[in-house]
Formats: sequence, C-alpha cells, structure tokens
Amino acid sequence: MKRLYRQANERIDRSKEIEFSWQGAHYNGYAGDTLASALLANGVKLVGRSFKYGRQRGIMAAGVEEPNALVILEPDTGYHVPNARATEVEIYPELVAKAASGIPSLNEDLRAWLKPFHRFMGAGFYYKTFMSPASLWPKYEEQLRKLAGFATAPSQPDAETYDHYNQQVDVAVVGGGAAGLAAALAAANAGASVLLIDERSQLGGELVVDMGRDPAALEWFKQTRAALEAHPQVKILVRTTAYALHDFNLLLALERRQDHLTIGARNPKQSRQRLHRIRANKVILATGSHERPLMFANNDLPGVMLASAVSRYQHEYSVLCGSKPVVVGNNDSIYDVARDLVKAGTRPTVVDCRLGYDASDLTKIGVIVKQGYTIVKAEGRDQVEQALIAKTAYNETHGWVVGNATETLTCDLIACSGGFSPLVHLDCHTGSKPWFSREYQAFLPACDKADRYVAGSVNGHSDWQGAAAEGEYVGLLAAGQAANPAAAPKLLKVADFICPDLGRDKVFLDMQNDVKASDIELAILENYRSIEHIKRYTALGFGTDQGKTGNVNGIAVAAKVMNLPIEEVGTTTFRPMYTPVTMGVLAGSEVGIHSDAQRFTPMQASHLAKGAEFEVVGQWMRPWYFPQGSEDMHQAVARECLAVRNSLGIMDASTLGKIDIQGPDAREFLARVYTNNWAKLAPGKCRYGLMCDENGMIIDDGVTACISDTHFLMTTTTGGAARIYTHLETWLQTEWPDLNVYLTSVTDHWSTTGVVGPKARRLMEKLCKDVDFSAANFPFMDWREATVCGIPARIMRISFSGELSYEINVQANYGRFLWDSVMEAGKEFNITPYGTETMHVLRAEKGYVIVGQDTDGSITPYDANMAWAVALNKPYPFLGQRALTRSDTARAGRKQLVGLLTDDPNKVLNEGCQLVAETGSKAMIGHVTSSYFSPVLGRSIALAVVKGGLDLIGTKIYAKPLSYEVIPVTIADSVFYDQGKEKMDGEV
Amino acid sequence: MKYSWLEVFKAGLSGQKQWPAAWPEVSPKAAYDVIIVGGGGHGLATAYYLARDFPGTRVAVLEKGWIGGGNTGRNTTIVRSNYLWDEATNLYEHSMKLWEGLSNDLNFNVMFSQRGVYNLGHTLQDMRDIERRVNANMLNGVDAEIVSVAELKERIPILETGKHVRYPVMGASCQPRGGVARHDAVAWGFARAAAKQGVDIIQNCEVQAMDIEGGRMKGLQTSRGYIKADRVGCVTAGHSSVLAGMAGFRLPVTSHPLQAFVSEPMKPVLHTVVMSNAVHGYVSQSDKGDLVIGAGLDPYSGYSQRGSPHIIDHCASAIIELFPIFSRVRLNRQWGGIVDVCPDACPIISPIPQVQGLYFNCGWGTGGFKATPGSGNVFAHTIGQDKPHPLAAPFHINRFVTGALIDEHGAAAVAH
Amino acid sequence: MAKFETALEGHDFNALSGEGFQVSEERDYAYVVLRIRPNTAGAAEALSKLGIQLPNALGITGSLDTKLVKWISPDEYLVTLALSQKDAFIKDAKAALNGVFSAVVDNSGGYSLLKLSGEYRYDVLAKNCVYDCSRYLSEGKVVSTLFSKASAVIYRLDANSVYLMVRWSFADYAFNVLEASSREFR
Amino acid sequence: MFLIHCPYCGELRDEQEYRCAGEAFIQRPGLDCTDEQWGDYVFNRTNPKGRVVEQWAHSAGCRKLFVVERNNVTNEIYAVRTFESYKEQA
Ligand SMILES: Cc1cc2nc3c(=O)[nH]c(=O)nc-3n(C[C@H](O)[C@H](O)[C@H](O)COP(=O)(O)OP(=O)(O)OC[C@H]3O[C@@H](n4cnc5c(N)ncnc54)[C@H](O)[C@@H]3O)c2cc1C
Ligand SMILES: NC(=O)c1ccc[n+]([C@@H]2O[C@H](COP(=O)([O-])OP(=O)(O)OC[C@H]3O[C@@H](n4cnc5c(N)ncnc54)[C@H](O)[C@@H]3O)[C@@H](O)[C@H]2O)c1
Ligand SMILES: Cc1cc2nc3c(=O)[nH]c(=O)nc-3n(C[C@H](O)[C@H](O)[C@H](O)COP(=O)(O)O)c2cc1C
Ligand SMILES: [Zn+2]
Repeated sequence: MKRLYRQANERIDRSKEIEFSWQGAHYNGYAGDTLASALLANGVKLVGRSFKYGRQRGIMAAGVEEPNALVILEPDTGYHVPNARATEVEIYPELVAKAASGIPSLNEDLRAWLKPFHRFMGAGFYYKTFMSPASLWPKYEEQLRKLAGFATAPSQPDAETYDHYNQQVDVAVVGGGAAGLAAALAAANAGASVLLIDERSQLGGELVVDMGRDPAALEWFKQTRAALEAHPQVKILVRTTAYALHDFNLLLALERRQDHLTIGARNPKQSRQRLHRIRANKVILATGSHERPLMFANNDLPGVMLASAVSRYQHEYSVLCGSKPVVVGNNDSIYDVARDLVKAGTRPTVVDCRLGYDASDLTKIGVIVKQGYTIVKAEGRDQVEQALIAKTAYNETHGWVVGNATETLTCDLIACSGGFSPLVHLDCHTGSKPWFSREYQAFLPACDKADRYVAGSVNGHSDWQGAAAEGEYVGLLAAGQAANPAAAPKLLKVADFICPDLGRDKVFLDMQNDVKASDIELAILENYRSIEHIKRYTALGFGTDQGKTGNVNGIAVAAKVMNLPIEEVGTTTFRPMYTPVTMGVLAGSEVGIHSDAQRFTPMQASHLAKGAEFEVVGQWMRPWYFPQGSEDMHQAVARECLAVRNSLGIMDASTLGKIDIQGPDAREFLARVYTNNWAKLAPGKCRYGLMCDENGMIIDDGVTACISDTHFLMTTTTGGAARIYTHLETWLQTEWPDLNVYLTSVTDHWSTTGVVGPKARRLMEKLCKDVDFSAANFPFMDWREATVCGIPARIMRISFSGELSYEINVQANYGRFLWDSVMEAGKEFNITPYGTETMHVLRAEKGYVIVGQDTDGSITPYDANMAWAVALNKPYPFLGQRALTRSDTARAGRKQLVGLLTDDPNKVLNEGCQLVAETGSKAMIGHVTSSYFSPVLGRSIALAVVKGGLDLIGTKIYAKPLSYEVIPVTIADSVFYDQGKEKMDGEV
Repeated sequence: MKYSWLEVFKAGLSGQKQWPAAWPEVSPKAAYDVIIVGGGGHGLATAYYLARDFPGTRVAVLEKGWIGGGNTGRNTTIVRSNYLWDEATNLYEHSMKLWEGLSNDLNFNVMFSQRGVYNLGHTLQDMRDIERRVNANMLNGVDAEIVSVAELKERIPILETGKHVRYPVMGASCQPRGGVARHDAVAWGFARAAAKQGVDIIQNCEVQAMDIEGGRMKGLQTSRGYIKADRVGCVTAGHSSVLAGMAGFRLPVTSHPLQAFVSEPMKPVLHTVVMSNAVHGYVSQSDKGDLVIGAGLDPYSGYSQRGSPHIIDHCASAIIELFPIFSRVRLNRQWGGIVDVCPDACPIISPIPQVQGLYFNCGWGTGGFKATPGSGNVFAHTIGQDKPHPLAAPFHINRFVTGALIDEHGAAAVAH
Repeated sequence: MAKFETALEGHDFNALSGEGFQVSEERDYAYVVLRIRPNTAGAAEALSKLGIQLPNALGITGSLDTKLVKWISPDEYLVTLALSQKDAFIKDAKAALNGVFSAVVDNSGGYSLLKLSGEYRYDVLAKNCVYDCSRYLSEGKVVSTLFSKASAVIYRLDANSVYLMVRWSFADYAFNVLEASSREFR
Repeated sequence: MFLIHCPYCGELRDEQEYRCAGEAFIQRPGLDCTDEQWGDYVFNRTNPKGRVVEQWAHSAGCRKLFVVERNNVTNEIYAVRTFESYKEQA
C-alpha cells in the first residue's frame, strides 16, 4: 500500500489498517478509504471489463459518476451487492469484493478475444442480423444473454432489513459542499428547520480538494460544519443520496445506515438502508457537478482518469494515481491539478488545447506546459503507457481543428478534464429542462419550479467562495428572509468540445455500455437523429451511471455530426433514480407477511386452536376448513357439510361488511342503491338486496336489516366491503347530497357467529332465554334484539345454506367468548365448525350465487336469474336500471346462470371449465362458475353461466376441461337441494 | 438495402459508412389518401399494412415528437395472447401469429423472444380465473397450460413458492409462446418497412386541429402546416381524447400514468416473464441483463409521463415477495407512460360514426404493445376498406351504447 | 361471566416495550360514533344537554375521564368514554337527539386503542405514517391518516404519549408493524 | 406525489391519504334518455389534457369528497373546493 506523506486534509485514519479481499487476494487499506482509493493505493489498475467488447477498464472517477469500477460485494451471501461502484464502497474489515465483470474472468475476457469482429458490431447490429433462419434466434439469444449483464444476481435471500421514514422540514438542502453547507447554516440561522443531505460519508463535497490547496477553505469548512452540528434546527444525513425529487417537493433520499460496517458489527435491529420521504417546504439543490472526460482514442484505458478525481484521491486519501502524469484539458482547472501533482512530487506534463493561460509558476519549476495541443490517443497494453498529442486550432465555423499526432508523451496516468456537467438531475425530475450555457459548455438547471433553489457549482460556480456565497443567499431566501443577491457565478471558462475524428478509433463516450463516438455517427447516418433515438439506438447513458460522464460528450458529438447547436440537440430526459436504489429499501418494511395487512376476526385464536386452514379473502384470513386428524380438504368438507345438513354447524361470518345506515331518507337510499324494493320492509325484518353499477352489472349483494323506519344495517360481501362503502358514500356526497342519510362502517364492531342446521333452534333456546325462537314467532328473515350467553346481541334468522340458521352478532370484544360458549353448548349436537369451503358447497346446493365467483362484472340480475329482485317501478330508478334496457343488455340469449349435473355423478367439474353445445365443438357457450361434490346429494353439482341457459334446462351440453376429455352434463335448475324449502325451519 | 450478415460484414469493412437511412427524413406533402396520426408502434404498423395491402394508397404517419416515443418506447414489452373472451383472444392471437414472423417480414430483428409468460395465481378465485382462461385459450387454439406450484418451482427456481409469505403462490397459467420483444425495434422496424412501401414518416409534426366539413374529414392542421386527407386514423394512445376533442366527440377513455422501472444489468437469472395481478408487479430480464419491471396504474388522470413514487414502492415490495433474492438488486431508472384506459379493458378499433373518414384505434391501456402488429393489421383493413375487419368488429365504439362490452378485467386486473 | 377481550388480548406487550418506546392497549373504553352537522337544527341544545361540545376540525374536547370527543369529519365525531358508561350514554344521546338529523352508533368493538410512549414514539410513527406527527400533531389534536397500510386515528392529549387507534381487524397487523419498527429503539 | 389541501381537515396531506374519483360534475340523465345518452354518461369522459376538474376523496382522513382543479400535465393544483362552494357560486 503506497501513500503520500500526510496531506493537509486527508480523511484516512492511518492508525486503523483494514484488511479486505479483492479478487481472492488480500489487501490493506485505511479506515476512511473507499474500495477505489484502497485499490489505487495498492497499485491495482484493472478493475473491470466493458459490456460489449470486454475491454480492460480502470478506475476513472472518485464518486458516483464512476462508470467502470463495478464490483460485487460479499458474493453469494445474504449480503451480496451486485454492481456496487468501488468509488462509493467504504472498506471495512473482512470486506470481500470482486470485479462484477469479466467472462470468464477479469484477466481473460473472451469478448476481448472477439476483437477482430468488433468492427462489425456497430450500434444496433443485432437489429440487422440473427433473423434467419428464424428458428435459430432463440439459440443466438441465449448466447447473447450469457455475454450481457455485469454482476451475478444475489443467490440468497436478503439478510438485512429496510425501513422508511417520513418527515417534513422547512428547508431540505441536497449537497454538503461549500454551497450546501452555507445554505443550510444560513437557513437555520434564519429560523428554519433544515435537513442537510449528502451522499458521501463526510460533508465537504469538492471542498475536500480546496481544503488541500487553501487553508482558508479548511478553516471555513471546520467552522461551518461545527456550527451546523451544534445547531438545534439542523439535521444532517450523510451517506444519504437524494435520488428523486417529485412534485410538491417530495424528496426521496436513501440513507445507507450500515453498509460501511463489517458484517459482524451491523446491528440486526436496525435497517440496512432507510428511505427518507421528505416533504420540504423549500428545496435547495447544491448538488455540485461532475467532471467530463475528454474524447480521444482509447480514452478507456486503465490510467485515464478525471483530473479532479486525481486531486481528490490525493487530498482525501493521500493516494497518488500515477508517477508520470499527463494532465490534459480544455479549462483552467487542470493547472490546479498539475500543481497538486507537483506537490506530490511528480513532474506532470500539462496539455491545454487553448492558448494564453499564465502557467509561469509551473514552467518555472520545469513543468512542461503544452498549450495549443490536445490529446488524440492513449496507448498501452494493459494500461496507459503513452499519450499522443496534436496541435489544435480554433475557428468560429468549424470549432476545434486537431492536427495529426506530433508527439508522444510517456506516462502512466492521463488526468483529463473536458469541463463540468452540473448535477441538474433532481431539478429535472419534475419535468424541467436544463439550458445550455455556451460559456460554461454545460447544461445548467432551469430551476423554474416553485419553492426550489439551486446554488454552487450546479449553477456554474467554479470557486468555493462563490458557491458558498450563493448558498448563503438561497439559504436566507428559503428561510423566508430577504437577502442581497449573490454575485453572478464565476463561470469557469470551458473551451468548446473537441470532438474527435470519428473513424475507426475507439473513442468512448459511455464507458459502461461501450458507446463510441462512431456509434453516434452511425445512428445519425441511419436517421436516428433525435437525441432520444440516438440514446436508444446506441445505449448511450443506459447504464448504472446513467451517462453521468458520457452523455454530454455524446450530445456534443451528435451536434457536430448534425451540424446543429448543442442546445438544439438537447438532453435526454433525466429521471429518477439519480443513482441506483436498492429494491429492498423501496419496499421498506412492507415485505413478507407485512407486504399487506392481514385482518383477523375476534375468533382467530379459537380457529387456530381448532387447526383451521385459512383462505385469503381480500385482506382477511378466513377459516377455509377445519381438518381433523389426517383428513384432507375433501374429507373435512364432506364431514362439515353433513354436520350442517344433519345436525349443527357453526361458522364465523364476522368478515362480512356491515354498514349502519341512519336518517330520514335511509329507506329511499336503499331503494336507489339496490335493485329491489325497500318500501315495505318493517322494523324487525331483513331483506336480501342486489346491487348493480350504472352499467347494470351485479357488483354486490347482502342482507339488510330494518332496525327502525330510519335505521338499517346493511351487510356486504367480505371482499366488497370497502369498495361498496366507498361507492355508497360517493353517491351520497356527490349525486344525492339532499338525502339525509349517515353511513357508518361497523364491520369491525360486530362479530358474527352463524349457527346453522336443523338443531340450531334447540341450541339457541339453550343460549338465549329472552327470545321466542318458534318458527311462528321468529320467522325466516326476521331479526331480534336479545341476550345470548349474557351478552347483548342481535340475532338474525337468515340463511346462506337453506338450513335453519341464526346469525348472532355481538360486540367484537365478546366474539370469541360467544363462539367458545356456542361450541361448548353445541357439543350435545355435535356442533361442527366449518369454513368457507363448506359454506360454498352448502350455498351452491341451494343455488345461491357468490358475487365475484358466479358473476364477473358481466352478469345482470336477469342473467343471474334473479328477476325477482328487480323492481322497475320505484319512484327513483335504481343504479344501473337504465342500462338493463340497452339493446345488448336486454338481448335474449345472454349468458344466464343455471345448474349443471354431470351425467357421471362422481365427476366433479373444474371451476372455470368451459362448456360447448356439441362434443366436437370448440365454440364456448358458457363456463362453470362453481362446482363441488355435494355430500348430502351424493353427487357432483355445478353452477354455470350458459348462453340462453334458462331456456335450455334439461338440455345436454358438454364440458371440455383442459384434459380435452369431454364430459356430458345436463343443464338443470340451479337449486339442487330442498327445492321445497322444507328444511328452512329446521327441526321442529 | 436488405439487412443481413453480409451487409453487416461489408459495413464493418468500410467503417460502418454504408448504411442508408432506416427511413428517410421527409417533409409533409400537401395531401395524402390516408393520414395516420401517431407514430407509435400501432400507427406505424397501420401505415405499413395499409401501404402493403392497399397498394397505391398514399399514406403518411404524423408524429408530434419522435417515433416510438410514446408508450411504445416505455412499456415492459410483454407479449401474450392468452386473453379470456373469444373476441379478445382472436385479436391478440392474430397479433401473436404476426409477431412470430415479424422480424423476417420487416427485415428488422425485433428480438421477439418467446420465453414463456407466467400469470401467477394467489387466491382460490385467481385459480378459478386461470382455469377458465386457460380452458378458453385451449379451445380457441391458443397455447396455454396450468402450472402447479411444484412445477413452477422447477421451472423458475428463484420464485418464492413457500407458504410463509402474505399471498402465497397457488399456481399459474403459462403461455409458452408468450414473451418479450425489443420495443424500440418494433417502432423502427415498422417505420423502415413502411417507408420502403412509400409511407412518409413525418416527425415533429403535431396534429393541432381537424378540418371536418358536413361530417366529413377534409384534412388536418398540423404544426407543420395544413395537410389534406379524407381518411384519418388516430392512433395516439394516451392522447386519444385530445384528438377526439378536436373532432368534437368524447371517448370512453381516461389517460393515466403507468410506471415501469429497470434494474442494473445482471447475468441471466430469470428466463421467463412473470406477472402477478394480485400483488401488482410483473418482471422479465432483458437480453442486456436488467430486470424490466412494471407497476400498477396511478389512479388519477395524467398526461405528465410521471407517476407517484409509492406506486413504485408497492411494486418493489411485490417483486421482492415473488423473488426474495432481488431485494438487494438496485434500480437504475424509473419512468412513466400515459395509458388510455377503457372501461372494459379492451381497445376501440372503430370508424367514428359522427365523422365520415375518421377512424380511431385506442383504449389499449396498459396492454397494447403485444397487439402492435395485429392492431395495425386490422386497423389498416378497417381504414382501407372502410369497413371493420372481422376481428376488429367487436371492438367497435358502439359497444358502449349497446352494452356489448368485452370485460377483460376479470382476466387481467393489470392487463399487460 | 362473559369474557371481554380486546383486539390484542394475549399479545405480549412486554416484548414490544423497551427503554425508548412503550406500547399498551387501553382496555376499558367504549367508542361511540356521533354523526351530526353542528349547524343542524336542534343539535346545539341536544348536545349541550349531553354535555358535549363539538370540537373544531382536527380538534378534541373533553377528556378520557369523562367523554373525549374527537373530530373525524365535518359531520362525524368519535366519542371515547368509560365502558361502564356506554349504555347510558347511548340511551341519553339517542333520547336527546330524537328528531334531530343525526346518528349515534356504538362502535365499541370496532377499534383497538394503543398508547405509545417513550422517547422514540414519533420515530416509530414516522416510519409508518405519511403524516408528520412530531411536527404537526400538537396537544389536543386528532388526525385520521394511514398507519402503514391500515387507516388510523391518531391523537395526542399530553406531552408524554400518543394514541393510535386502528380498526379491530387491523390490530394484529398494527402490533406487528409496531414490533418491527420499534425494534431498534428497544 | 401530490400534496393536497383537504378543505375539511384544513391541512395539506399526502396523496396516499386520498383517492381520485374521476371527473366532477357529470350529469346523470333520467330513465327516458336514449341508449346513446346513457352510454355517454356512463362511459365517455372529456379527459382533457391540462386543466381538469376532478373529484377526490380524503379516503384515509375525513372521507369527504371535494373538487380538485389541477393541471394534469404539470401536476400543479389550482384550487381545492367543496361541492357547497360550487353550489353557492351557481
Ligand atoms: C409502463 C408501461 C408498461 C406497459 N407494459 C406493456 C406490456 O408489458 N405489454 C403490452 O402489451 N403493453 C404494455 N403497455 C401498453 C403499451 O405500451 C401500449 O398499449 C402501446 O405501446 C400503445 O402503442 P401505440 O402505438 O398505440 O401508442 P404510442 O406508442 O403511445 O404512440 C402514440 C403516438 O401518438 C403521438 N401523438 C399523440 N398526439 C399526437 C398529435 N396530436 N399529433 C401527432 N402525434 C401525436 C404520440 O407522440 C405517440 O408517439 C405498457 C404501457 C406502459 C406505459
Ligand atoms: N476546479 C474547478 O474549476 C471547479 C469547477 C466546478 C466546481 N468546483 C468545485 O465545486 C465546489 C462547489 O461547491 P458545491 O457545494 O456547489 O458543490 P460540491 O460538489 O462541493 O458539493 C456537492 C455535494 O453534493 C453531493 N451530492 C450531489 N448530488 C447529491 C444527491 N442527489 N444526494 C446527495 N448528495 C448529493 C455531492 O456528493 C457533493 O458532496 C467548490 O469546492 C469548487 O471548488 C471546482
Ligand atoms: C423495456 C425497456 C427497457 C429499458 N431498459 C433501460 C436500461 O437498461 N437503462 C436505462 O437507462 N433505461 C432503460 N429504459 C428506460 C428508458 O431509458 C426510458 O426511461 C424510457 O424509454 C422512457 O423514456 P423517457 O424516460 O425518456 O421519458 C428501458 C425502457 C424500456 C421500455
Ligand atoms: Zn379531510
């Protein structure tokens, strides 16, 4: 591990050496190192292979813009991270990392062996090839797939957790560089609550470099940071990336809480990463800028780096990136980098395409400064060995003209700067378009949305003092305080883009996706001229870096090829994520069993004790059946069914939606929302209701009890409860505000125990003494206020099975007690708990529909053979009434609900099975909606919808299940059991 | 020039300087026989089949931005034909058959990859619906099968099939011929093939008004001037209501944001397409290696091509529930499209009764990419013969008057 | 004797509570929904007879010792009172409001009422609520909002605790969510 | 990502507390309308690009519906008003 002498503001802790593993070998670094800085300190140059050509790639940048150094962390464990950027990874003891690319290995990539073919692999070549014979394409594709991708995917489930955190602040500041620090402090001092966010492990941004050069910067930073840390109004989040800025200043930020810790030291009680959902009254974007590389041949060789990154490695990590550097660029910043390198003991050569910069301080000490030159090519086998430079000339019409290479500079590092690209990303997420500054040769943020400010280098400032001054200014503004405008940005003058000759030379724009300047030219040649087409045809900016270093160069090349001004070419759309975001953190804690709420009834503990299997119905968990011993579902259901038919069953109906309806217009309201009549329903009575939408199709059904003339209790289907409640409220509030009705959801208040079977009366008489249960005095579809097991209750005599049945409703707090008491009292009748499956069989035996199973949004009440539930002469037509007379809806021969009996009574049709009229036919005339083996009938039964079915009772048709076996069935009445309704009153 | 290995080879030798424009850049002419508004996949396909099957017809496609920049360029590219109702199945299957020969037909590799599409079931009702749909598909001659949980685990080992999750997988339907295609290539391939048939493809040309006289289409006012045509087909997806507004009528359509996102590229781990309506997510892995993931609809109307982030969060949670190993995978980019949602989740392919010479093809909502060739084909015939193509007839706009809806919601709450 | 159970009967609250965060479930309250528009004819007299003062939007009147009246919507109030007083209150309320367009609905079984306290109670809420309780939920304020995927009524009566009400059937879910999101604070 | 001011709660609340309930002020025809008119009412929507007038419900809050006028391209909200305030105006 090689380090420079202690730099003024180095951020490594030399007292803490850290051992980590890279490509299977052990290396050392210091606490504070990134994986990139540690690898550079260890002289590791080759870190990756490119996507298409398998070319060798080294570390290019020192931040999130890094396109090349993609690595896998903790491979094949529950901590596996694919495609992490080495420049972002903080090393920790025992870190295991390896390159994310290389087929089969980093050192030997077979794609590189295909080099002779690379010339044929221009942008989009696969659109022109692999077409015939068509049968071979899948084979080609399989091979192409193998070559693509970077890292392997994780192979283990995630060992860590995630969470979300919502908060609101007055001012959110993104970026902890000079501008952001100044902004945060100014806003806080002006009284605002402030959240300061930076993606790096420490505040400072590019100031780290300034601090190494300028003691005043160091002093300012220390003071400002201390003031912020001490400020009660300021919250600082480091290692936190603001990855998206949505409308209404919803700022989304990803905090990496534990990624920098040794796995063993991570706190399992804490999330690995946290998504902060920040609602900021004002947002200040002080996000800085990224440097752009220059375009020249082989500019992807390991050893070609961004100039500012070279300085950053030097100042922050005391790492020297090369001992024989060439510093080359089109703006003044390169001279500062050269001075840094001189201080580090090297003798750089400076190449500046422009003339006129006073570099006498450097030339005086023997630094060669070549002004009016630029680099045209890098050469070297595994890394940069030499740089070819050529003379430049500028003219207004053609821009830069670059001659042939005149000189070769031996070197091991090319530090280049092609100017800076402000991080306009977040500003653009809500649709703003950046504008192009000719002077700065960069796209600057429009910042044209309310409650938003930009400051610092993102706005073009090139010096920290200017950035800080602007930060302070917008900080005050954001806090609502008047302020004197900051000075206009001291824009660094950046020379126009030097676009290379677009020949066969490999001049890379997008290092990650291997997009070359010549690919842009090819795209345009083929008329893919919109920058969006160019992007998509070449994959420019498609990678995990989203073109942070490559896009603007690509745009410049496109502009040159099309001979358009850059601003007319424009940028592609900036979208979240600013940098990639873990899928886990988006989900937060809503994973696994928490991915949706699970709702339980008060009787849940009793159901569990009885060994219930559960069915998911909406968010509810409902007992499905109660197996005993080794019973399978069919055995259990047969037993449960017979128990209900012959003696007594008990079921939990608490999940049905319940809506309390009160007010003078309650009855009228019911008449409007249900298809049937409600005018005469007396207190103490219940009625079944059918509900349609305005399209005339059934959407819900259920029983409503009349409590008083102005008070009703409606029940809805379990799955429909929330939807129907909303539906009713919407009608009431929008179309019928004149109806005096209050709706209150009481689903959870009531728990409902259904006692079902011929012995139900006998049981009820045991449990409840204040009601006369005789059939005459408590008839079907009546309800009673009562006391059951000492608990106030409402008992409804309704039935979904055809048996004598009472539904006992008590306040949820007594639900389980009641259930258990009923179970106890029912022992003498062999009371049998049953679940939804048995309920389904019993109701199918009676031909009762289940909305959503026997109907599918295309069934009218007439189709469901429920004309009896349609009252067409109400004063106010019910919802959907008008739809029923439309030509198609009123047509004969629609699908209608009927019963089916298989010729073979043991054959149970599959639900969903399609029906045809003739054995050989494939023309479907309907399908099976419900199908069961009926234990009480000893045969299979089914409900189905069949075209014109009601007129076809007795007709033989055929079920054609998946097996293609043809099953003859006969259309029947949909009531299979107890057509005479003799069982209704139970055992008398 | 016909694309082939030979041409690629020759171009490689010449430094890739030989390629002709895929479609020429042209300015609008004064008049056309038929104008197609909307340079998405459907519009371009319509133009291609019109020019091919009705020789001599002068056709232009007008696109307000760049071709393929609408939903065609922002969808999750799932192609399947296993719909529920006969009418829909027949239309989508017609499309599927065209997909199967499309690369050769267009001489442009659209990378149609028949890797199989799985629709997962998580509830008993899901499973009933799957049974019903698969049974219907088989009778309609569409390949389809029901796959048990055990079989699913074999075929897609990384899928979570355990019972300890919130909505355990109970089974799936599979259409082996289903798959994905390269979305941009579809637009470009049709554009190139259409241009070859003489179609003018005119970009940056926004239709701003319609010239309708006495109930007859006369021409269009565009950002590039007035263009005469007495037959106009509008294929503008999310913007269909805007176009209908120009013609003075309303559509049974609302425009919503629909979002999708991609992950970082990884080595292949997911070799098929997996969709789940119950948990609201669907995913495939592209040939580049990234996971392409689609979310549910944003519930409000929108023309902004961006949606709300909690929809994405919810979708991520769904995907992790299905594929726990993706929890640590990172997302690269998210975006939105503007989808034209019809009340019955089926398209409108129809002459417009109010205006002679005006035709609309819209309402594909969240699931029209798969229909691109078929939709273009039947729409071209509907315009070319001024009579609904038999496969298009059930999708006439009149169904919203008669009530003859084709409700595909049951089969595909999210109908990709 | 009939056994009265809360929604989270038997759940181990000890395991969920630690130094920085505590939760308990309130057992002995009844919840009565009062639907009325303050300006409805006859409302004022009837309510004053009942000793109820209707709070303004997002407001609370009364106290848990007597009757706590929480604003839910312009025509909906949630009254929390001792379980033992429920029947009498409902009877009185119905009598007082007879003839006034209103509704009195017993929803006592509809909820689980959780009391959150400890230094980190707002952090736990922030992890699950889009509403910023630490910033906006001042003393004497009630909001209806989301708690993770459950709808919730959240209110604050004093400086030391926050009340979280979820529907009965969501209580187990809420408990699990609280358990998971408070782990780091225990 | 909307932050919507509920006119009843009197506070800005996150979009997730709300439900969009579609175009506002759709006129419901009577039983005597034509099939065309019924179809138009049930299915057809203006679905404009730009300024929309919609119904939203504060579904996780006070459950009231009200009217939101907004721009569905820029996502800007122009106004949030109760139905009553429209009635008063009319
Ligand atoms: C996120 C997302 C995921 C999806 N996933 C799938 C999927 O997996 N499978 C699937 O089958 N479908 C999917 N879809 C749906 C599918 O993308 C669309 O149905 C399909 O692409 C529509 O194609 P189109 O050509 O009709 O529309 P578009 O591609 O949107 O083309 C319409 C064109 O009309 C242009 N236009 C509009 N107004 C004017 C005007 N006034 N003048 C001129 N031009 C105009 C637009 O600029 C646009 O280019 C998805 C959609 C989205 C948004
Ligand atoms: N040498 C030059 O000519 C030149 C040119 C341009 C800028 N600069 C330097 O730039 C600095 C300007 O200061 P500044 O404060 O404007 O910028 P800065 O680059 O110092 O700070 C920006 C900070 O924001 C962080 N950041 C960016 N996007 C983020 C996101 N989405 N989420 C979280 N964090 C994010 C960056 O990591 C960085 O720490 C000065 O130090 C100046 O010297 C120099
Ligand atoms: C199937 C598909 C795959 C995509 N893959 C990538 C990808 O790998 N990288 C990327 O940056 N964008 C990818 N995109 C997204 C596009 O960059 C872009 O966001 C999308 O086409 C919408 O356009 P817009 O963002 O310019 O509005 C993909 C889009 C689609 C439809
Ligand atoms: Zn509200």
